[in-house]
Amino acid sequence: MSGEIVLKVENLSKFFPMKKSVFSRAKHFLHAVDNLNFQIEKGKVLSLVGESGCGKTTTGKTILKLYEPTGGKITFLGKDVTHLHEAEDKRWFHSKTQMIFQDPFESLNPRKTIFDIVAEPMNIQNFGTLKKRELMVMDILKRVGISPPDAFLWRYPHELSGGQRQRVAIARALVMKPEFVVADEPTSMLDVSIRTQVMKLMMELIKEMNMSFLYITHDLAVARYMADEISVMYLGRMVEYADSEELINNPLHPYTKALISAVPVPDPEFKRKSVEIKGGIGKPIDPLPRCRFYDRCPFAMEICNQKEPELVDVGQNHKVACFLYKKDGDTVA
Amino acid sequence: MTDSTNTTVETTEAKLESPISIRMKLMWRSFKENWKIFSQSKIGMIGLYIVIIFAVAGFIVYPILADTVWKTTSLNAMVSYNPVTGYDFLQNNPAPPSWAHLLGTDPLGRDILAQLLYSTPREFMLGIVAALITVIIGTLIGTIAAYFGGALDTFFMRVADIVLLFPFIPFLIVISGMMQVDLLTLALIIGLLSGFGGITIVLRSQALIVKSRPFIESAKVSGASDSYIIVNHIIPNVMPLSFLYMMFNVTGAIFSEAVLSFFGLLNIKMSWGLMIYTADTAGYIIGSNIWNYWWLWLPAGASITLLCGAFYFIGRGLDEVVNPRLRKR
Amino acid sequence: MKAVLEVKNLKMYYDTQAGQVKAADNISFSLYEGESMGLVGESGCGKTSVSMSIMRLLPENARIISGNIFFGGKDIVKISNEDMNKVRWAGISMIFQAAMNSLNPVYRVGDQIIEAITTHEPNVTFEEARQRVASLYKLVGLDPERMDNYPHEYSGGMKQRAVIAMSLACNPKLIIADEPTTALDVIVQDTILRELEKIQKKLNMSMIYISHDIAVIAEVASKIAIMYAGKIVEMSDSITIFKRPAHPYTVGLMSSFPSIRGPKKELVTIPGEPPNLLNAPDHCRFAPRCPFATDECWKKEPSYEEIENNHFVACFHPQNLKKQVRNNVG
Amino acid sequence: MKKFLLVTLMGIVVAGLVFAGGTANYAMLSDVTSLNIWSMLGPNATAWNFYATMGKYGSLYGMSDLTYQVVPSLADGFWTPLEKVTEDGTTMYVTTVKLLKGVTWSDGTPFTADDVVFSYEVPFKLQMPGNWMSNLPPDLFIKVVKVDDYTVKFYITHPSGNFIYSILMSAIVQKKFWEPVYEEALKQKDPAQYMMSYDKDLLSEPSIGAFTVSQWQKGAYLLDKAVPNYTFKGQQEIEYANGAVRYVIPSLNQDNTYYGTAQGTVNNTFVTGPYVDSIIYRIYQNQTAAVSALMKGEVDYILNPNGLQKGFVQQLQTNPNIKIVENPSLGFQYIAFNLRRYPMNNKAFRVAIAYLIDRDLLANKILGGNTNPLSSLVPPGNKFWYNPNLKAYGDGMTTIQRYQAAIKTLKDAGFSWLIEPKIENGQLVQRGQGLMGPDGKLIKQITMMAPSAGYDPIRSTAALWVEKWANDIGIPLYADLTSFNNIVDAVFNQNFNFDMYILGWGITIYPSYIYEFFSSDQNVPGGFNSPGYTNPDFEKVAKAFLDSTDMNVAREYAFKAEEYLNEDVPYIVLFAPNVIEGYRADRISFAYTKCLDGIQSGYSGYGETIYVKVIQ
Amino acid sequence: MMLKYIGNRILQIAILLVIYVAIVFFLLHAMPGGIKTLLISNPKLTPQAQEAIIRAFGLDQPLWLQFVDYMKNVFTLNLGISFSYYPTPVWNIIAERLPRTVLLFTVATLIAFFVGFASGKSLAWNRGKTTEYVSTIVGIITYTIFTPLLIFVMIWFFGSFLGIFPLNQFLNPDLWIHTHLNAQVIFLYILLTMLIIGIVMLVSYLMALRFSHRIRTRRLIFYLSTIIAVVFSLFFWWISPVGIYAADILWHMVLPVMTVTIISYAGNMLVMRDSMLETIKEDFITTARAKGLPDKVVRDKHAARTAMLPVVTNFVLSLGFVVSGGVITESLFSWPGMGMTLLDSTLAKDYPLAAGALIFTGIFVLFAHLAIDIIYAFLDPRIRY
Repeated sequence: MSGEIVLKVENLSKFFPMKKSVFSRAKHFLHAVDNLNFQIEKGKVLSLVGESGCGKTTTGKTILKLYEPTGGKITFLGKDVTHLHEAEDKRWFHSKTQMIFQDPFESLNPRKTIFDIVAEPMNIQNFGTLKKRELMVMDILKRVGISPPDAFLWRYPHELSGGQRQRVAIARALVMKPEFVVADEPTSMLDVSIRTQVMKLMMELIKEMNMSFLYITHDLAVARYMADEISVMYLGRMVEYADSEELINNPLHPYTKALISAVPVPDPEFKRKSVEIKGGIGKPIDPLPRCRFYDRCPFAMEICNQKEPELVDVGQNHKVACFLYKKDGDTVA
Repeated sequence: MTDSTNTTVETTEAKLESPISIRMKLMWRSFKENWKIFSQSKIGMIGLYIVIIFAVAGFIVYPILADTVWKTTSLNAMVSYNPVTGYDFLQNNPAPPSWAHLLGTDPLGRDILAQLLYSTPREFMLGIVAALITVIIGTLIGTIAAYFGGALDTFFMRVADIVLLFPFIPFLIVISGMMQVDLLTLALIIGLLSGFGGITIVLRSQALIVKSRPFIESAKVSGASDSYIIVNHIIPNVMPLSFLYMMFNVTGAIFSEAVLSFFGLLNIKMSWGLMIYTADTAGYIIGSNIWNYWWLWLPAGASITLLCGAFYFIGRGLDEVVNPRLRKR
Repeated sequence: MKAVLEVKNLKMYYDTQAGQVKAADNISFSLYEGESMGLVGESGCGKTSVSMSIMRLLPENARIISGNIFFGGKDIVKISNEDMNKVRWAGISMIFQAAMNSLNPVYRVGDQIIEAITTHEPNVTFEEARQRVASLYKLVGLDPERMDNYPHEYSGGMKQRAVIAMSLACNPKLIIADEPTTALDVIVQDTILRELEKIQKKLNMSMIYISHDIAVIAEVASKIAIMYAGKIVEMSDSITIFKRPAHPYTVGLMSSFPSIRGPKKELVTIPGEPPNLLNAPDHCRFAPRCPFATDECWKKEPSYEEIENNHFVACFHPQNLKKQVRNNVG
Repeated sequence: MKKFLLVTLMGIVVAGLVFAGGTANYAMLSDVTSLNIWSMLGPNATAWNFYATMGKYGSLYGMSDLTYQVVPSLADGFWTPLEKVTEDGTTMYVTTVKLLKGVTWSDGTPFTADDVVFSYEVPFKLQMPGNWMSNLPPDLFIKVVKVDDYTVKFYITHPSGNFIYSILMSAIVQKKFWEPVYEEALKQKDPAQYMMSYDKDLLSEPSIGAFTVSQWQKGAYLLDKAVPNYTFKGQQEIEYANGAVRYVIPSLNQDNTYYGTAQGTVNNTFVTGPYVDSIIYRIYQNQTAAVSALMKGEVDYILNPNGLQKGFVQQLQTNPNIKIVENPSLGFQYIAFNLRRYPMNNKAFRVAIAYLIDRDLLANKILGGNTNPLSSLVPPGNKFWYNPNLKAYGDGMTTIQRYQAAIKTLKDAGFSWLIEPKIENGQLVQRGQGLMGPDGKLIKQITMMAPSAGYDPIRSTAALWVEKWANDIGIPLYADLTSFNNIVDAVFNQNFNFDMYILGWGITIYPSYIYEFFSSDQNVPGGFNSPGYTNPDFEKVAKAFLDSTDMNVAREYAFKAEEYLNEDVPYIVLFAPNVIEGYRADRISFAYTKCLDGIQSGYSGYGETIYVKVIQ
Repeated sequence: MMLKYIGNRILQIAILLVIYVAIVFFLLHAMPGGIKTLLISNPKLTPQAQEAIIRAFGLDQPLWLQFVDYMKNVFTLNLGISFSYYPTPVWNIIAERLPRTVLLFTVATLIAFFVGFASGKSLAWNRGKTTEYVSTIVGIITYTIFTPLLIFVMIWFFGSFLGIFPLNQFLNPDLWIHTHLNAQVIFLYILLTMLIIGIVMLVSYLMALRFSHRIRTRRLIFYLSTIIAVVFSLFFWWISPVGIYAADILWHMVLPVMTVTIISYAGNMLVMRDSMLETIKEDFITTARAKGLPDKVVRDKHAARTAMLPVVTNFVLSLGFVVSGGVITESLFSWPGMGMTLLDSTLAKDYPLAAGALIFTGIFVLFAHLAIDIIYAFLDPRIRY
């Protein structure tokens, strides 16, 4: 697996202060993203999987500068983009990156026409003439399956169905042919039959435009379908990382195992055996220096309570952060 | 769009019209849609009709009448007089409605209808100027406070708290009692006071909702600046609410003016409140006089109530456009 | 076996300004004691309308045009609201789609459950009711101490459990669970589904699960009805549905799910979008999206027929025996 | 300033006189500010204070009931002529006043010279602000010295009419009650303040008058009770047609006649009461409420310095039990010119405007009879001081004649027009435009400030008419209807920053204002001489008027001074509003209702509580 | 926690008050004219007398010194000396009039709140019926009617036409002249009685919560103790020699209270209606119905109780305006309270008094806010301090 590395994230952290009022300094921090490392190659899709509150969305938004990272380094196309100060750099970065949001009902401004929505990235970047923008909008709309595009150009989002709206959102994200796109659960709000259409469409476009994708989802099955690599997150930490088929077929981390076993199977005759884990997910506010899964882990050990496990490569590009494993797949216990 | 470059997609280009005409059509269309919703609200329509009637009376009928029937043509002081300020010698005043004075005259011999009509555009001016100031301030501060948050937000919200604390009418009374307040100043004061008060809080919370919606982040991801987002995304989305509050503020401003005039605190030539003040201080709103001299206070009082009510009605009608949750299914 | 609930030719329409919405059209099914049934369909297909018709909790502009719903021998379409109040919760209770919002924020959770008990069983003292709630809490895996908390002090999963506990409060014969796990994370969803299944077995209740997720239904329901555009298009026991889906929609639905088991497969998509139920057409409502549609499908609506034992389909071209088609698709 | 105490009039004992009882109910439109005499007469003395509380106090001299002549009240006869004396190198004038013997306070204490000395010493020594300061002008008053228990001597700096009308009419309080307070006050940092805010036992302060305040429910009512041992009860005041006034005080065995001999036709005979047990002054916060109360019979009479408006009168007339009386007010409304500015400094210009103003038309027709046309500074009702020979510009002319006279005046003075006003067949056919001064330059807009209709519809209407008349003959006059405060601010605070304005004065019987409004020593920022009128001849005459203590002499000078003013028109007096009042004729009766400034007037005693009878 | 919260709120209120007082002070001092104009309009005052007054009022000091003094004095209730009631301290005047306003408006706003709450509730519940239209229209008319107009008609109808209620004043002098009682004391006693009844209601509510879990028993405890408190205080007033005077004041209050109620109930009603309409659509209402609760219980216990929260918020926001309306009501009914004081002092250019009245109106509103904040915290369990 070699190719141009589009995005490299090193030790990325994002803490949110828990403040009561503007007058008091924050004493507690929510460790939404804690020491994250990964990279995405050109044309590849990495999927971040985890339960709600695990920090996957924060990761995506931090990379795209919606949040200022607390620590770490983000390299995009070989350039350090952790902190962008120059207007020119910002312009460059924002024209090369994009995001697709979960809710097609909310991510389109209801007061703008489809044309305005799709052309907005170009307007903001002052890209091309109006004429050129129109043509590009028409073009991308056609490619996302909104046809005929000129019939939709001057409509408002509320006149469109959910599937169409998500297509428009995709069109908007892709109109400037970005290098890198964060897709935050883009299909979770869609109906089953539409969801498949949109997923297929995205797959096609990724191939066609050779983009890199960070695909955020809570659904492992969707991740498996969409992504080349999957990374599982738990309470702000990455617990496991592998190529998608490897991860699905050979999960190592107890949490990943639980996650996979909990996915219902559309087969009434199939009886899953689920991994029993205790309790529910909490919030990583000022977490103790220990494995964050410690409280729920059925295999918790003494060491898990003492320090945080590092992400170790157990071979075949499969990394896991658990004291049960050492390098190259050796099992400790 | 002036330069037409060669394009590859002729078919679509042929269908493209100039953006301005498209925008106009879009505006017209969304107006029509909102109108459809609005027109289903009986209350809103009643309000609109009343406002239109008053507007026609004040802005069209009055100038015409002032220029024709009420025009001071003769140089003889006994016959010619300004109906708003002048005196009709030909009868005992106040006189009940007659053909010469459709709504009668007041104790100073002035034509009630003329006073009523003369005041109408001024009431509109006052209401709309005050409401505009309020809404502009409220929208700007509300959105800015919501968008940037932090100390700025806290500051403006505390200011709003204080303004809300102010007993509004007493405060206006004190101000207008102490300094010379004319209509424009009053509009300014009312606009400023209510602009920094409740409306800011309402618009801020609305702006906070808009701010948290993904399309804001969507724009940010595309590199949009703060001002771009405020102007292009947040303001257009709080605008309907602003507009709604503008209607309620018109009501408030007209009402406040009427109250202040009613206490004789304003430095103005004529207004509906002043008409009632005149009737009241001259002793016509007491006991059986109330109905014997109804024309002295009823037209003016009804006008205040109707116009205030009308804007309020429109506000409630608009509420159904702006807040779909109130709509009837 | 005795039918707990029998729905016969239920038609429930909404009157809107734009026209009539046929939210539930000619729905028939029966549910037996201890049976759990899944009602599957996409959003707007009328599955919630069916459950609301059963509970008689319809908005003002909704009307039950015709049909009967027999519960406990009575046609609950026809009884008075007061009588219906006695049926509600004591006979049929419900787990709502949005558990987050189905608890009143200003009352303690325990009190809200006790309210249900004391309303239907006025002789139960408060202490008894509290005892009962405590045991219900244990049953659904909640700490009884949390009874006196307010809803906002619960997490999403806990609220869902509390809502389940509430639905069990009056020992109903039938529970309708409307998307009971939709907003939950997958692990919580799993545990809750398991618990529901366990409780249902234990108390031998009948259940109707409503969901858009056929996988979830497959886990818990013994009988599945597939709804499309206000109609039940296919119904049978769950194994039959999965092994021999007859309606093209069912077929499509099942193959459009990415699965985590087995080899990675290409997804099959159903083209187009679900129709608007406003002024629904006279022909087969799936015809525009159906790969097997013929002229016949565009002319009239297919009738709802039993094509094999206990397997009902509304389609002119049932796919039940064409195994190769299923294999191709699946 | 209101002359407060005129109560103590004398009369002959009428044997077997029956004093009826009962309670009279008066309406007031505002609460009194205090029951403390020092404060009541303080900087914000209100009419309401006087109405309800002044029945308690006395003064050395007062005025006769309907003829408004100075007569002794607590004094025994008139003061001796002023004598010039020199003490410690200062020249002073001194006079002796004898006090009535046998007068007692309501607590039985006799009234003596000590009370008088104390009453003058306290406000003067403590520099009490407000009316005290004008009652005892520091540049005039020096001291009062007790000669014996019933004789005092007054020392003043120079002879002045104000000595009579201010100093000799100042209120007398009881020394016994106030002395301890005064002593305590002297120990304070601000003794005056202490005196004025003293509020203990005020209800038990002894009264020398017919009534004493016995209850004050703040915001609701005051209860005045008749004093049982009122010294002057049952006295008679007899006013003769020849101007003489005779007072017979049976309890003191006094029978005095002033201003002539007691013979000829008797115009009026008043027998002093009180005829009622008590009077309740009910406080209504506005006129509407008070009138409603009168209609309902809750009150018998409304005390109101401004009188009733037309509408109230019409409402009251629907009740046959209510009697309406109408009297001219003591005051006038006027236009003032700023003689410091051009063209107002041109006499012809002022005269032209004076010609234009048709008072009769304004007062009777336009303002609907609510006002009396008035052209002199002294209203005719003030019989002694009124100059009947004064003739205003344009008296008796029609509107057109006035136009013509004004145009002629202007032309004669060298004014010209771009377009001259034209009058044909008694009709104005062409308005004047572009008035040019004698220098040939166009006259810029002249602003006349007037109260807005909100404050006073009458004056604002008048202003608009004056504007119209002036504009008709081409004078670029603009009536700026603005707030009352604005006018006062521009005129008095901003160093006479105005062209013209309309305001009004409430005035006094003794017309000392003739001097004050136009004298050069008031022609300073904040002074009363707002027109900036300077005329040495006038000054001389006016000063002489003020310094005369013989009122007949003073009157001669006053008439002369008025003539100067009438000629030069620094003011154009417009009209005096009417005071219209109503009372329940079925419940009470007054001794008289035809008097200057109405029944409520200070000059006839606030509805003359001592004459009021309740009809039973 | 509650105490800490109240403490915090009081601290906040103190800060707000300082700012408020500063604004009032500087605004009034920025006004043109002022005392000097006032003095000059009195032609009989000598320059010496004027100077004496200026000195007495400290008007010769620099503005900031005046402000510091003023600020110090406000917190010791020393609001200076009234110009128009010279030399009465402003605080004395306010102490005399504040109870009148507090009584009138507490009674009126409470009635208006409950009338608005109850009618809004039934409006929303009976949506689409004729009664809804009628009461909405009546409500909107009373809400938008020009207040003086309504008062004129009220006065005419009840005073002149029917003649059943006293129109003016707050007591009947014919009755009061036989006593030496100060009406202010009676006002305070009435307020005290109301406060005691309120505390009894609150305590009994809390006790009921603790003692029983049955709604019926709770209600019984609550109503019983309330009735006992009311009956007891009525009895107390009955046997007390001053009861008749209190009754007289209350009798005079009927018409103003009616008017204020009519003016301000509609606002609460309309907000309650909207809030209720929204609440009805909430899922927990569907749950409540599904539970088979009787309609009335769903309406009162679930819908109205929850819908009440925005109404209370609106009530807080409208308090300032209710007090504003007081100026009109008090003036036209000759009810010499704070509103009238404010108007009169303004017209008389008595700015120490105007400022004092404004400040105390503000304090009244502030403490009403505080009270409602605390009530709100009781009503909404989501709010914790």
